[in-house]
Amino acid sequence: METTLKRSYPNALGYNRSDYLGLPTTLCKGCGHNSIANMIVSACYELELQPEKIVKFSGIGCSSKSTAYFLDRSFAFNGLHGRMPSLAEGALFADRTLKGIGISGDGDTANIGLSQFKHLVRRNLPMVYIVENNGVYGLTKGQFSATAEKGLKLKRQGENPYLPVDIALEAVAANASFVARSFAGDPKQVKELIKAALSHDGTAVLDIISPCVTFNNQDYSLHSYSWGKGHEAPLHEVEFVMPREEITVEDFENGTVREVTMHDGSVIVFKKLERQYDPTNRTEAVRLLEQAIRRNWLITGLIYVDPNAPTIFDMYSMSSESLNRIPAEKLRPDRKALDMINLSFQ
Amino acid sequence: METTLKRSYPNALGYNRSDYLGLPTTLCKGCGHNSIANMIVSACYELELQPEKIVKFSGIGCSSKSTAYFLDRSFAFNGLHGRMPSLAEGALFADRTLKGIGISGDGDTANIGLSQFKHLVRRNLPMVYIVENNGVYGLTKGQFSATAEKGLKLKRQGENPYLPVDIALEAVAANASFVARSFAGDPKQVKELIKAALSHDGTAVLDIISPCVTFNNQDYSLHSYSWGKGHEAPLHEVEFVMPREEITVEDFENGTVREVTMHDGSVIVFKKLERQYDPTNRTEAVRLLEQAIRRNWLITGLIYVDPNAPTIFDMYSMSSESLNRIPAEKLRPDRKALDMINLSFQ
Amino acid sequence: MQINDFSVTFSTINGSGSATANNTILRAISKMGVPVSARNIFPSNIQGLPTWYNLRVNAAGYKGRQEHCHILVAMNPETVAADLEKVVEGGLVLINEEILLDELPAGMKKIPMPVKMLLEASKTPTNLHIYLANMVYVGILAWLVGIDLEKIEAALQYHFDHRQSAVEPNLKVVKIAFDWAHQNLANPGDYKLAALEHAENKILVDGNTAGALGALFGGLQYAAWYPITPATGLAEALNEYIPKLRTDPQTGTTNCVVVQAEDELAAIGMVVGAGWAGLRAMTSTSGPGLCLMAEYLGLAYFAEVPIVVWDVQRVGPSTGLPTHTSQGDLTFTYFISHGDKDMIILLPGDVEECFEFGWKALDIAEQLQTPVIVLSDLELGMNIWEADPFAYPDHKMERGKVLWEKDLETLLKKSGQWGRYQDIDGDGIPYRTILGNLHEKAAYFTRGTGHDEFAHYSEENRDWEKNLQRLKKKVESAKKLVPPAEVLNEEKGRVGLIAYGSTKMSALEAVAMLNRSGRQVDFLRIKALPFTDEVETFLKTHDRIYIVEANRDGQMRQILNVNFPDYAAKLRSAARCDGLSLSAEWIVSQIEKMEG
Amino acid sequence: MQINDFSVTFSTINGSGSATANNTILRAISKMGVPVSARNIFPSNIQGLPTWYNLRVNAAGYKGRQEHCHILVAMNPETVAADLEKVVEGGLVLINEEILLDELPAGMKKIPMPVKMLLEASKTPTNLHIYLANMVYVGILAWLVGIDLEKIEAALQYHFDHRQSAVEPNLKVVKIAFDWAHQNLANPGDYKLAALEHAENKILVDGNTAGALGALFGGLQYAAWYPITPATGLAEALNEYIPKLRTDPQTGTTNCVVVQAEDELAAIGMVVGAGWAGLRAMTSTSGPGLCLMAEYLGLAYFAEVPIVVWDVQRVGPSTGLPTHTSQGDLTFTYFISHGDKDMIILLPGDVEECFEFGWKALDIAEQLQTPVIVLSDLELGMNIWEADPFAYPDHKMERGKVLWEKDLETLLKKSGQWGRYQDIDGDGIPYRTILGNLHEKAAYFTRGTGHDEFAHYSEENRDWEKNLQRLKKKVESAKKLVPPAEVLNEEKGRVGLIAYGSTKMSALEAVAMLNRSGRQVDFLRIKALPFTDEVETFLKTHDRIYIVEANRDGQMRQILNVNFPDYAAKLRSAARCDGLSLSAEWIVSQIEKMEG
Ligand SMILES: Cc1ncc(C[n+]2csc(CCOP(=O)(O)OP(=O)(O)O)c2C)c(N)n1
Ligand SMILES: Cc1ncc(C[n+]2csc(CCOP(=O)(O)OP(=O)(O)O)c2C)c(N)n1
Ligand code: SF4
Ligand code: SF4
Ligand SMILES: [Mg+2]
Ligand SMILES: [Mg+2]
Repeated sequence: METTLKRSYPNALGYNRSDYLGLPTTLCKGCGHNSIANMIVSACYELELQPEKIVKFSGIGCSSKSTAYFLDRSFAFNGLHGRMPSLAEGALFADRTLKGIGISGDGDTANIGLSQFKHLVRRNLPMVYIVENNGVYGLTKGQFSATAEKGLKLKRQGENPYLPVDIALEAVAANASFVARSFAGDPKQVKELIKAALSHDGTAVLDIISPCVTFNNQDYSLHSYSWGKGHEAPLHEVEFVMPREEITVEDFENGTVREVTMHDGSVIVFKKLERQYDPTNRTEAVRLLEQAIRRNWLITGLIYVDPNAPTIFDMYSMSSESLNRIPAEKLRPDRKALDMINLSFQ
Repeated sequence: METTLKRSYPNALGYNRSDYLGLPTTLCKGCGHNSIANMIVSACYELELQPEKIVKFSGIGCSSKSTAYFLDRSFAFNGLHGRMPSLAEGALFADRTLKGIGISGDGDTANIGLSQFKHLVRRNLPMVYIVENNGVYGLTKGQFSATAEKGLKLKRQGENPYLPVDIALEAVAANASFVARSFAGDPKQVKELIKAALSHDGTAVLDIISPCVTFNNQDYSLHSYSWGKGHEAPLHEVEFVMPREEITVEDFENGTVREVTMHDGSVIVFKKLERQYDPTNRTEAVRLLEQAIRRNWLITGLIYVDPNAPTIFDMYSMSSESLNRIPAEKLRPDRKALDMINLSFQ
Repeated sequence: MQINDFSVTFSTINGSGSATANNTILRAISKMGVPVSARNIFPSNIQGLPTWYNLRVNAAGYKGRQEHCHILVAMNPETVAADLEKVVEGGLVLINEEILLDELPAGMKKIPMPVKMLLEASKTPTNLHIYLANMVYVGILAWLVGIDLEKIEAALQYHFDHRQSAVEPNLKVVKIAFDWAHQNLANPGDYKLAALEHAENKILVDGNTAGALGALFGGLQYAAWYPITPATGLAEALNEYIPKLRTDPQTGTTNCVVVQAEDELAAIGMVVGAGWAGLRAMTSTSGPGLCLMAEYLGLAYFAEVPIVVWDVQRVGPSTGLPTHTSQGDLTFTYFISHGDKDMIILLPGDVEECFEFGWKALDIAEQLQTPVIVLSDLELGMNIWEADPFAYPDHKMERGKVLWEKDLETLLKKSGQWGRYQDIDGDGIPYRTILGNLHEKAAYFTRGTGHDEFAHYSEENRDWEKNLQRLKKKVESAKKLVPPAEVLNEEKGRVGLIAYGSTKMSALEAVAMLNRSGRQVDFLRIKALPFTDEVETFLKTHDRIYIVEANRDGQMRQILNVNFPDYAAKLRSAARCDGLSLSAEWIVSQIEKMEG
Repeated sequence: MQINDFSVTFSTINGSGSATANNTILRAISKMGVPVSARNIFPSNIQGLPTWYNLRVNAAGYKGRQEHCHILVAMNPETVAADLEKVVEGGLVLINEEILLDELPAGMKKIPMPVKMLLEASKTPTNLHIYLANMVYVGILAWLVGIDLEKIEAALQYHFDHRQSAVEPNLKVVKIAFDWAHQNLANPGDYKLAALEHAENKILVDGNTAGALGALFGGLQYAAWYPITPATGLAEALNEYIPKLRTDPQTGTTNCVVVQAEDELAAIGMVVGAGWAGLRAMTSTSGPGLCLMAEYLGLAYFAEVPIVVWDVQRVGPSTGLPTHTSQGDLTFTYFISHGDKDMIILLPGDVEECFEFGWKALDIAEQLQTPVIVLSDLELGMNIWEADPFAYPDHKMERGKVLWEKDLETLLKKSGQWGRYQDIDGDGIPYRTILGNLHEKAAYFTRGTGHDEFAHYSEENRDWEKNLQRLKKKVESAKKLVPPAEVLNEEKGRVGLIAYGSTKMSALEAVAMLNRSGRQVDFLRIKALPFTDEVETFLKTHDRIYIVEANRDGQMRQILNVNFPDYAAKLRSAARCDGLSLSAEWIVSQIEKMEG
């Protein structure tokens, strides 16, 4: 794909790609998380978002650190281990015109944060939730996370005795409205899925296999680069098309094409590969994930989407003003209101 | 079924049913939890278990209180809200000859306790885990729990805006080895499933709809007696047969019969109803649950079972002695061992 | 004869609807202008267990719990024997005549109530009798002590929101019982009410509702909570009043959001997120929930996020007695979360202050950019108290040092730079921007790890120390913002008594009793931590100081010891925790014992 | 010339394998019989950021951190400028010659190291050069200060477990560098080692491993944990040693289980379950994890469940500086969980005590039936210390008041009854049965809610109060069980200095320095809370007492104030928290300032 190259000049909003950069990474060289951070930069640049209109959230872990390594011009809150979802659930009410991007790790999401993750998804808070999934605790130096496969061997830890938690299946079970899986070794797909996720009006869960080169990159490990490369089974080729762009079917010479129109008018275009897969069918999604588990497939692509599921914001009749800009006068009821209240207690 | 009546004399171990009773309940009259407590009494009596060989665990809630209302001769630990699983994960290592019964509520399990619940299931700790599911917080007087259906209306709470958590689906997604659903209004089925659960070598999850007559028993509510009675869709008739009992197929005059042999040699006999359902097929189980959600069925019966899944105990090579009876001499290594250690640091 | 000075205990069973009867009596007496107070003693259970309601009439306005009652209304056969032990000599016992009772202790007078007969006589629908039964004692008590039937009617109208279908049968039973008593009993006349003129119309309200209203008048914008007794009422009151107070009647849109979280870990996380994003944010909980908030409170302190946490205390440790009151969370709250930190704590002493601190807490949190914890308790929070009408906030909303686009531009023009954690004003409080601020210099990175003045990640030892020392300065700034301690009398060299929170009620009475008995005692009420200057002055000027509180370990005394080592040796503890609020009698007895 | 008294700072980049080189030097010096200590200063990061290793040689055995070093080994160009600021006048700077450096500060001597050239000369495989680079400074330093090459070889053999394929290339580089230095440099001879005879063979071990071993020799049966720096090593050491120490060589079965929990809420829950079920149980964590344990700790206290919690402290509040040391969790731990409660806290001061308290904590917990928290810190836990060989427990395992079937039968025969919470012996400690006990009277119901002596549910005020007062008695019983404070000199009327935990190291040196300078200072080291009698005596007998600790707020002083109001006015705080352990110099400067 040439898109990245083609656009290396200011985007429609006048921002250069460099306006989306973060600080230099302090993660290990070759860490999957770095390549995801790069793709977030590219996706935001290509989507022509204003950096100040994005808010970043994260928990604790190498993955969660990486919010510092993209979008330096965006607000960010690096919260507590496993408890980023609740932060976002509070903060994003303050200004609904902002887009939230949350970065978590597999330990952060599937161990200590499982409950907050699932309840976030259930509430369908509009934000992108990326799990940088390496099957291991990177920052604390190589313990098993709940997504580690049974039988994985790690230095100092021995052999993992448990079946893994499947983050995508967990998301679907919790009534997620957007669930995708990708692989840091496939940056183009990662980028297109991030773009789609950013345009989704609801919680968009991206489970991205992101190898930890320091603690879990053995060839046989299900979270390594080489295993991922050998076993990736893309459901489709994905291309994200912005509302005002034209869909150029030329990009997809061969194969049939399917489109899903998102809430904001953008379109996700799927070029079908061998498999016939409909990402708007939840029963299908559940079955596919169940199969993938049994057969050790690294299914990637958009697994499930419902562009019109009600969000948590739909449950409140809030004014369209940014809540955090409402002036004090409007927030404090007047004296008469208090008189009435006092009267009602007499 | 006459079984209960037939056996109202001392069981093979010489215990009367009254030996399995607890204190008089202080729950509301008509509360579903009371009827489940009664069925636990019956199941243990009929299974001829020694009361001292059972350990009870619970969290906090009306449901969790009910561990006091059965098996007064068993040890019990009423722990913290949502965190009974971890208690059991510690305690049951102490003596593997004991059987654990955990009682939880839907708030206890699906809200504050979701993470502990799922990780318990994933570890497959041998114990019975009963969720007395009423869609509401009883003890704190009627707030929505995460299993409350979307649109449910409760006094002081308004209308529930979220899709419910499906405890059985969550259990299956977490690789549970035994998942059943039942309805407190169907005591016979509850009892047979409890017996099956008690014989399972692994975590046996029982999601029992148990109406809260005080706060959530409106006819339209999915957790009420009348809705349950109108919508129960049993997968099969279940009968539990102890290892040394003979299977009398007469009990099942009509219809075909299927059997699953449990780890301890006992047999669960299913009399098929209309539906053809195989509870040993996980893909089927996932599909069924997904369907039941879409179609508002109160599916009851044994949804999934794998009698031979490895348990957490299989992961440790522990001696067969009760761990908590090992004498001090065996626990403290000798002086020579320390000398060696000291040497190794020089 | 005791006029306007006696107490009544109603002994009933929970789930039997006695709350309606009890509240009716409370409101009717209040409407007579006679100062009255009451507390509910109830089990952690939904239905079928013993419950008590202790009502006190006191012309002088004292509201503390009393160890004994003058009148017992006995409706629960299970507890009547024990209940009788609490009745004073010469007391009256109104008893459902179906309760079999051997004999009353000497000196008590028994007044049997033919509940069943009167209900039947009332010709009210039988299916309602279970609820109406309690109206029998309302009627008989009204006759006995002289409660205006008119006021009772008014109270019922209030209670049932003028639904006559409900008011009528209730009132009917009251009247029938009243008439029956009038005709069949001789009124001993020992305890009597006499209507008074109140200066103002008193209101009746519980502390949880008061706190919620205070927050709503304080411009609260975001609350997240998880149900827990005795704090639940606070969040439920928010839900109740948002449509009335914070919703635009034209558009139907609201500017205050309440989220029921999946647990307290999430509730506090949500609130920290909201507070960080510039919303006035709070949560409410009780001890067990507070435990789960420890880690996020540390982050809020360190990341300087304004939030308010209400802890409505119940008896701990652990699940404890969830429906009984205590002041046992003070030291935990003061030292909550690992590492060095300082928590600002407000200690409301009555429902008026629940309202007042409800809005002030939000101001203080935003001014200091730090968590503020309001320690209420079950006593205050779940009981309905007579109070002066809530006073409209006497001060404009203080939003603290917030920089929007223009402010930031101005600052940058002036100073050339802005650092999120720079102490520009020397008060330890930095300036903050808020998300949504589109100025290209506005964004900063918030974290729980070390950082420099410009919010950049730093593990430099000097950066860490400097930052933590600056944070410590906020304690001094806080002293100027929190409600000052209240001093009642102060004369050098006398004995001092210190109380706080709901214990104020009995402490005030104890001081009066001690003074009457010839021991001159001065009184100081602490309303907040950090301690304001009055506290040190009080400690300095008194020889012996008793700290009165409803916990086992004397937790306020412990914190005073920490802060005032020079006076620590003068402090004495009168502390107790058994699930009941302290009585003035007990306080006096403790002080007399220690004073010798 | 300074013999056996100097310090070296190694400035490197993490992930570059410098730990091998540094530990080799430490071990080699130790093997020469010269007292040596070292601390690692490292970032919260996996690869590529600056790391320091401060090594100190001191014939007198002092191990405290020093503010300056005599020799700098500079391998990191990023930090060299700042590193130089810490070198004493006349210090030596070993610097990778590839690092460009303008000029050294006056008085320092530069020794450039041709790292690349020497590696090439070594003919070792190029792909290993990145790791072997550090061996260059090992060789040159060995030449400079006189480390036996033989001891270096022995240290490398130890480090690589006698894998010659690893030992050889490393040793080769060391030797080449040594020889090169010998041939090409003039040895300034300022700082020198001279081999000594140690009385005994010292061991080298980190506090986390020591704690784990102590627990294993204490009969630990169940541990649950969640990874967190700096506590991770403790659980990982359990995993490492269980096969060696607690596994039956015949059957291969083990009697100690370690579970990695999903988080700290679960870890503590598991441990409470295990402790309740009669297993010796513990967990290990650091500040953030401790926050999540608050609620279960309250339950364990109230339900009287013996458990041990290791908190290996790092800098808080919040995520803080996860790889830097502090003593900041003391007050939080002391007051942890809502309501009134008492936590038993052990404060090991060196690795020997990590081992000792490792087994003692389990005894004390079971004897008292209550949680015991061991407060270690990163300084102790993650650094490798020279120590005396671990002493075998001098006391049999104490399992406390446990009733198995026969015991219960005997008790029942004697007393006719047994109540789980009866205070039979008057020490506040009841008798407990354990699940699996098949006696039909053995079972009882454990809960966090109120109960009577027979473990029956109770909301009775008297039951609650009585029970909590009995629990308070355990504090007195605890004083007889916890390790007593250690007193070094005690003379009436002098100045006292109090320290605890790892701060002991510098405090001892500070006391010596003060005494040398003519100020007579006595020393007390606190090893546990509640305070043992020595503490009160010490406070009583001294006029002014300085409490030295590595936190901002002077937390031990705060707790002393709470417990000893009569002496509170005599206490002074010398407290500091910047992520580094305190140096003796700093302590002395503080005391001199305050003494005037
Ligand atoms: C409450 C709490 N417990 C433990 C930790 C320590 N900790 C930091 S990161 C981490 C695991 C990170 O693993 P993961 O989320 O998979 O991220 P990765 O480093 O692999 O990207 C842990 C356990 C913490 N910060 N807070
Ligand atoms: C940490 C904590 N938060 C809140 C509570 C208060 N609480 C007690 S029971 C309960 C909900 C119980 O609901 P559920 O589990 O559904 O049980 P039910 O009463 O409906 O049977 C809550 C929130 C508590 N005990 N602990
Ligand atoms: S340790 Fe692993 S997860 Fe962490 S930065 Fe390095 S490669 Fe990435
Ligand atoms: S409140 Fe509901 S759940 Fe609780 S005891 Fe009553 S009926 Fe049962
Ligand atoms: Mg990971
Ligand atoms: Mg429920």
